[in-house]
Amino acid sequence: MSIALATHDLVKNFGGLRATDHVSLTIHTGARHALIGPNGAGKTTLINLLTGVLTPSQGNITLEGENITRLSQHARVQRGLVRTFQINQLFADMSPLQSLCLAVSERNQQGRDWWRVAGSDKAHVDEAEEILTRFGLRDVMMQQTRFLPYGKQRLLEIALAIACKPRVLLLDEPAAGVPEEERHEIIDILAALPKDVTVVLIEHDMDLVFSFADRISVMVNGALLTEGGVDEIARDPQVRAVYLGESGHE
Amino acid sequence: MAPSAHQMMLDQARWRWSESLFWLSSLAVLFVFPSKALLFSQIAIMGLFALSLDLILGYGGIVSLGHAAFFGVGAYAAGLMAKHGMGDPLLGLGVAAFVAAVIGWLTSFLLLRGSDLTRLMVTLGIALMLFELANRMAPITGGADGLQGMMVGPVLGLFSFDLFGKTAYLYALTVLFLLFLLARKIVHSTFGLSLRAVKGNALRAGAIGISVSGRLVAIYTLSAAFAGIAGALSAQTTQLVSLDVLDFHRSADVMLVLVIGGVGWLYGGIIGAIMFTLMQDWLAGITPQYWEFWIGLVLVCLVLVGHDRIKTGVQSMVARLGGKGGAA
Amino acid sequence: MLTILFDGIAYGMLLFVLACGLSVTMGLMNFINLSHGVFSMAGGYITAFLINRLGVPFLLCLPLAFLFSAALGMVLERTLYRRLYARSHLDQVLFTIGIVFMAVAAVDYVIGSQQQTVKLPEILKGRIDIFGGSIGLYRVFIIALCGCLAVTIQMLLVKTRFGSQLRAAVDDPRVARGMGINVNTVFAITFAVGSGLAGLGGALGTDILGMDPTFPIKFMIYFLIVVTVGGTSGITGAFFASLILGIADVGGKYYVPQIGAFIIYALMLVVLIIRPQGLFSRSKGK
Amino acid sequence: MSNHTFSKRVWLAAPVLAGLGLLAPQLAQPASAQETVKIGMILPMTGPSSSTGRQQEAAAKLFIQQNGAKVAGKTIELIIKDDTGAPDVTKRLAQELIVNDKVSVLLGFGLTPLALSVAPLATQAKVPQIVTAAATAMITEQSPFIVRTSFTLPQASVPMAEWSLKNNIKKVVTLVTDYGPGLDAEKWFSETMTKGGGTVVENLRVPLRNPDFAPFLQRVKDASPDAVFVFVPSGFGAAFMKQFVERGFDKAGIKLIATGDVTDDDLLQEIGDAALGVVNTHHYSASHNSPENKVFVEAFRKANNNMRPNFMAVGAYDGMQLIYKALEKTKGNTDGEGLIAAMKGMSWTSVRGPVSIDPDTRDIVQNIYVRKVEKVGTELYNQEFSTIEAVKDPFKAAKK
Repeated sequence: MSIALATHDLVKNFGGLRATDHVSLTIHTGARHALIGPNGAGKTTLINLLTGVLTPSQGNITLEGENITRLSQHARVQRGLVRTFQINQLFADMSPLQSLCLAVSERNQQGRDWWRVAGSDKAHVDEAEEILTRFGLRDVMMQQTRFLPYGKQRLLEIALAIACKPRVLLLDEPAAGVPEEERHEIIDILAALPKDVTVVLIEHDMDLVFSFADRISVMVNGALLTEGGVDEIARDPQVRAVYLGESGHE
Repeated sequence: MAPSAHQMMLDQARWRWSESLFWLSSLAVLFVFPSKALLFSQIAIMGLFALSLDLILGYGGIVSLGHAAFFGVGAYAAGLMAKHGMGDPLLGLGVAAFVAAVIGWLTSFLLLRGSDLTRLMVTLGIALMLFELANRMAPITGGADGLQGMMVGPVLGLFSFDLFGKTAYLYALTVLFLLFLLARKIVHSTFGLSLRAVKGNALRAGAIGISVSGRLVAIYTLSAAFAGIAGALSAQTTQLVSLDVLDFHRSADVMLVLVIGGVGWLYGGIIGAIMFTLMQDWLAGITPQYWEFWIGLVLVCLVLVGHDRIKTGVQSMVARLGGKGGAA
Repeated sequence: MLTILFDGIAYGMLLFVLACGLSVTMGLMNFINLSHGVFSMAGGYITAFLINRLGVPFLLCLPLAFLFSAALGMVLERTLYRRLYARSHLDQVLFTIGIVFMAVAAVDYVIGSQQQTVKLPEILKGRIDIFGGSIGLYRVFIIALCGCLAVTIQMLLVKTRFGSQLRAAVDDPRVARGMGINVNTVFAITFAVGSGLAGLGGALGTDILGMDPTFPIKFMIYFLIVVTVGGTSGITGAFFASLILGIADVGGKYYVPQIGAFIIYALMLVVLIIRPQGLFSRSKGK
Repeated sequence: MSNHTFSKRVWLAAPVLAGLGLLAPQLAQPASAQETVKIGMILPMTGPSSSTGRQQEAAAKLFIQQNGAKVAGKTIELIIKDDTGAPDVTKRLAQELIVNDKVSVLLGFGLTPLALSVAPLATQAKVPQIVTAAATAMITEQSPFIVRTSFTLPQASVPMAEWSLKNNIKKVVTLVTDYGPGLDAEKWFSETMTKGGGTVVENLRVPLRNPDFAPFLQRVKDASPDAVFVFVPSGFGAAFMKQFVERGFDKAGIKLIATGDVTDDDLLQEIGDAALGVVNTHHYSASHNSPENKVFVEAFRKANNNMRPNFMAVGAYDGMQLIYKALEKTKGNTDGEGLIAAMKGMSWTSVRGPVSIDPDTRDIVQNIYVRKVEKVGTELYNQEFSTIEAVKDPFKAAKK
């Protein structure tokens, strides 16, 4: 099995605080890999390092063998490393259709086209429309994003990432804040992701993690605590201690 | 039948009848009020200047309090050309656009980091330094006395600038219209869409593969070129350039003009220029000494009442008059 | 050269008192207020009026200028500025510029456009020689007074209950309300004190900087430079920024008069390019 | 979304309507009667130079009030406009006054660039442009239609240098504001000084927007000259004088000599005792001892809330005087070339003393007075103690 994404001895300091502590992580191609850990364990910082929002203080990151540690955010996206955000990061003043069209056009290297009207490439619009249909957003695709209900916005968050045709997809708590009755839409979407796309899932919801992931890494205090198969982790006393501790004040 | 998504995307850039009306009436005013041609050409130039600011503020999200830097650079470029025997107006515009764009490109890199306030001050600082520089280089720029001895040739070799300002207005209006079309083309393109994305959410824009800094540099450079052309127009139609073109109050005025008219839509700057300049001219005619007070009062009221509410007011008024007819 | 250093410090201190109120409203309350100079002008004019017309001694005028401007700030905050806190930065710019225009024209109309002057008491005139340099007594007075003020303000912000209430209100108004802090009052008092300080600065500065109806426009740029270079961490940044700018400006004009005016702008650009958040910013700024 | 578009569409049409509304009253102006002579006066009424505008407006109005609005059978109508000190506005206003209002004469112009911006128009439209304030020497050379009734800085600075040489002031530092007039003053003072055997140790230039004179004054002090020659524009004098005294120059034995701009009559009272004893040269003092001036000052104060007229007021007053005299000479004919011809060589007794218009340069020839600031009763005045008669602008004289 080939390696999709790997970090080697990754460190990130904020002033005196060490948010990421010598993390070495290997994710195989096509994996459904979950990253769990209590609040403040450094999961989101790790994602920010992987996607280039932050620059590591030390260590390196490779994507399919290529060292991407110093690459800009958008260069990583163009290489197929795409993420979603824990808190929705959408284009509030644009419609879902516009957002999706833009993402598709950017993927096709046409974002700098300053002459033709946006959406004049029919293939791109069709693809955007197809994704919107798949995510159940077809009906609201002309509305302004800021007025969409939260559940729809959460779907759009994922749809935007999908439009970038990821090879490695980092999902930061995709179901966060979504009411119970709408969760299934998201779970269905995740389940339907193509098998050759590598998925890294950061999640608190253990049901979702156990139903989706085939491998789990546990983070505590910025460092990797342990890693293993689903059953292995479920039985791990260390993990249970961390989580029982956490659930104690939740 | 519901329109296809493709059609809906294209519809957003459709030319509307009200736009034709707007441009036709802007041409017609010259014949209705020929004595006001000078004022109109000043409005057209201010409109172009505000349009250029809108490109970075309304579409790029960069707050600038130093946009006069490019206006001034363009004015001096065109003025110096005309002074040294190259008085062809279009050549002057081209050179002004180029020089302003180069300076815009060079300084854009200073604006990629920092908050609104930081950008405000960096742009302000650049403009102030250019002002001092122009003041210092008196042998070239004429310093505080202004540039003397400009000889501007006729437009296209055919239409020379007259005392009544007719040529000036038609020339300025044509340039404004063409550049407006270009700007319109750009903001409705994929590039324009990506700018909206960058302005709306730079973090996410990066996450869908947009090079945020690349886009900002591009639009800032373009905006500088537009402002440079506005400056060149001003230099050519008034046949004078003085330090005033780089002054702080010019940056502040254009910001006011744009905000009054509405940020983030291309007509905003032009309409702001119309309202601001007419209001200023009118008030200054009534009370040459204290018109600033009334402008101030208008600004304060505008903010307190809210520009949106004024828009809605006009809208509901028109709707009541015309029934539901015009609303599409 | 010691004299130049002292002149620079005095100038910087003056800038600090003028601008520190702004660095609180703008830096902490995130309210872009271009009309700050109006309160300085109020302070300067009331001082000139009190001295020249009513013969009030200069030293008594200073607290009166503070109170007058503070009262003016309080009234305007309650009636007008308060509505602007939640609005966009552009609205704030538009509104406060409008206020400046109105104030400039109104003062011009009521009082006239000539420079105002104040008569300093005899004890503040003249010069003393220290360490081989000769320093104007008035500037010594300014340095001493403004230095004390800076320490006092810092103490008020850091040590008192009001200071912590302000910081809480700034960090998250909703949470602060939940904790029983009267956020409106806190903001109003802060605004009033900031305006009062501006008024005091105007009163002190009339003799050195000159005072006429265009004062709010002329000095707006300097205030903004102090605030941005200082950063938004509170008044420490503004203090050091003022000092640095004052010394650099005076020193620059003395040693290299040819490029005098560039120095202050160049300095600002360099600082902002290296540290976009200003010299002193809260390490994890928003 | 569609609602949004609709409101924008309405918004597009609104300003057009509003614009028509605003313009309508301006169009309704009645066609001007043949007997009216319109004079367009463009002044900075707002912004940093607004004091110039105020003095000149008051003086021009006073002149009409005193002499009646009728001259040579025509009615004089004065139109005043504010150019905010911005040259492009000045030019547009001048153009509108010429084209729309059909003015016969343009008057005013507070600063050099403002006057220069109108010069090509004056030439093109053949309309006399009377400069009543701006004082850079070369202005009148920019158009054959420019006439000046204010003064030129060389005119005021050369006598100052000559007086200094005679009074044993040999080593001087100049300190001027860094713009046209300042540089004029610096150049002419320095040249005269050097030619006469004096030395100018240093030429200091203060930026136009300078909040603090301290560093420049310190430099002057370090050079320890006999005197410092100063030009700052009217309005900046007070701040300068204060700091000058505060720095203890009097004790260090450094004298202050200046052009009269520094001890502007308008501000002298505000500057206070600091100005006492300052020697300066200029063409007008409110205390000028002549019957004409007494009447003028009294009437001016009465009409303007006790404001004291300064040299700016006199420039405008004489500007109006010149127009009246020229109209009388042409018997009410308002042809531009005729008016200019009438103005050339015109002489009269101004409130500042005898003046005439140099027929070659169209610049004013006038007495320059050496004055000293003294207390008269409770008020400070520039007391004239020596007169240099009929001074022509040295700048143009030197070119011959």
